[in-house]
Amino acid sequence: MSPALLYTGSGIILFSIGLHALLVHRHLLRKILAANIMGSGVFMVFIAMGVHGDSGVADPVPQAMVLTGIVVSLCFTAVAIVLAVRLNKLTGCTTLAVDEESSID
Amino acid sequence: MELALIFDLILLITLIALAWLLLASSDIFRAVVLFIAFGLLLALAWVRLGAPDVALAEAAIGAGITGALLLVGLGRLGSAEHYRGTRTRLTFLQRLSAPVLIGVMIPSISLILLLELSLHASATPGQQGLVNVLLDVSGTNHGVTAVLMNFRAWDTLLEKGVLLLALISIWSLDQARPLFRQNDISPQLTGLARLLLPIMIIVAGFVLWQGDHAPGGAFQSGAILSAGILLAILVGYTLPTRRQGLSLRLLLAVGFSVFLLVAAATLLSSDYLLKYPDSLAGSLILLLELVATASIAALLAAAVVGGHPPDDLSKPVDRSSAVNGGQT
Amino acid sequence: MALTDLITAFLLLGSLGFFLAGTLGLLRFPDLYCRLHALTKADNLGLGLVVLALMIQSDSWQVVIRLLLIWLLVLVAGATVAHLIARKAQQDGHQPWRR
Amino acid sequence: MTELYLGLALILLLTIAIGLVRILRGPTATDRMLAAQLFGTTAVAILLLLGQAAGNSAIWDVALIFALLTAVAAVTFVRRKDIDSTTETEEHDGTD
Repeated sequence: MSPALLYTGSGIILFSIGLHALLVHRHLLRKILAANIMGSGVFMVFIAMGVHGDSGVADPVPQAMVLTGIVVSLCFTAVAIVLAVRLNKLTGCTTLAVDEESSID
Repeated sequence: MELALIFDLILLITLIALAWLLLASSDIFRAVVLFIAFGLLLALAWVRLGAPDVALAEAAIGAGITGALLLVGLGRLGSAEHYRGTRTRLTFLQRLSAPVLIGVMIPSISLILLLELSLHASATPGQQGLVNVLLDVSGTNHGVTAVLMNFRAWDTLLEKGVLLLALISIWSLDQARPLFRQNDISPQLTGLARLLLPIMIIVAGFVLWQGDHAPGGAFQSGAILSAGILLAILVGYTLPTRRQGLSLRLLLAVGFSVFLLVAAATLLSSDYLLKYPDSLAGSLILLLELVATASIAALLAAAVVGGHPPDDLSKPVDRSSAVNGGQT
Repeated sequence: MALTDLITAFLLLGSLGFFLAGTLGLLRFPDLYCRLHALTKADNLGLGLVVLALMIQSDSWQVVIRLLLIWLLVLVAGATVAHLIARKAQQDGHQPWRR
Repeated sequence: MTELYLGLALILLLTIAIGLVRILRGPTATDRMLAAQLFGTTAVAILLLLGQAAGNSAIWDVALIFALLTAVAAVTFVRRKDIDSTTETEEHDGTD
């Protein structure tokens, strides 16, 4: 059970938890956090797959990819927050409107 | 089970527990604080995976900017309490998603991936060897910087475009309001900022320069600089109005435009896009890194401010709360 | 185990004590201000002993200065943030704990 | 010696895991931010130990950046009451 497999498995779990939370929660900020967790999960799988043998040094190409990925996911969070603030300013609520007929309550 | 493996196990269990607690917590502020702790442990995970460059970026962005960005966002969204009143009425699809995702998705994907990984673990040595071979011609002697700025410079070019695009969409949505009302800023805070800011600039320069032969580079130092800008904004600094016009926009766009110019030049001189002439590779990469650091720092800080500067700079926006007129 | 290794091990165990005290204080102390007190112990003494222990192991003075810089930064930032948090809590009317 | 470093890093990691209880239980928001502040310091210590165990000084740069930047989130928290969340902004009259 080399460390790389361990990190790949936990990366997948993180992604699934994030995706689940993205679907279940309605508050916009929670969805932003969930998307960030999903991104981190993907990055973990990406780098863990790049660790070959027990050299313990990750492959430089996935490292470069994830480096840019982290900066882009920060910008994603910033844009999403500005959108949420704008929605809150216009509609006064922090959740997206649920069209009534689809929700069975 | 030697110590390193135990360390990884505990680190990963804590990470996953943190992610679950963070997403299931009832109070959103607690979720944000848990997310800051999540960023800390994630940087440890990158260190354990032997990816110090990524750990540097995660630390600079996770500890420095994401926490502040989320707290500002939460502050601007108003109190989260009013949300707690309405219990979430889960739609059928949402209620279905829980078992499907946790029950089916995780085992199936992880099985496929883990099998795939163990089959190919030894077969493909990955690009480490390839990168090392080309390193001496790449103009730097650090693998990640060589990949980032030379071998896959196309991705970095597009990534700069994405950052600029993100800021353009932010600026199209909202006008910048002062992040914080200018009431009494305690002298200790200004003292701390006066001490930390120069050190941040020096460390950012050190990290940028180190990118040539060790982990570091434009992204990490740009993130540190933007955390410094955030600290300045926290202490009440606002960009003087005459700086908010063309010069701000030039600073934001300089990274992407210079990269485009270099790409065009390489396309004209050799018939390959972004194929640096071997002799010039080192200095070209240095130029691109300097320019990238400046524009990333400005872009990330402007993204956190979350709005375009006021349109006509002539009349200072007289806001009762904003004591000194100019805004970032 | 050379003498330096022995000293390093001893210092590291000492630092562990302060970190445990800091965490224990964070959990057990009844009030915000006491927890603040426990927290700053962890970073100035806990981290201080770790830095000292690693300084003994280091072979060049640049390493010593780099470790010292990290410790001083944490010290300054930690102390100031602790002060700011306590000042803000008091302004918000947070009453210290009384038996 | 590296087993000692890794063992200590392991115990420090456990203190972070235990410290999570304060974030979950912390009655006031300030308690939660305190715990995050302690995690920052403990993370710096863990990184120093890992750097020494692996003999890789780049890990110490990560510790240096943590030491510098954990203050930014904490200061944002301290000033959170001043965050300008006024929904009505002047630019409505006229520009859009």
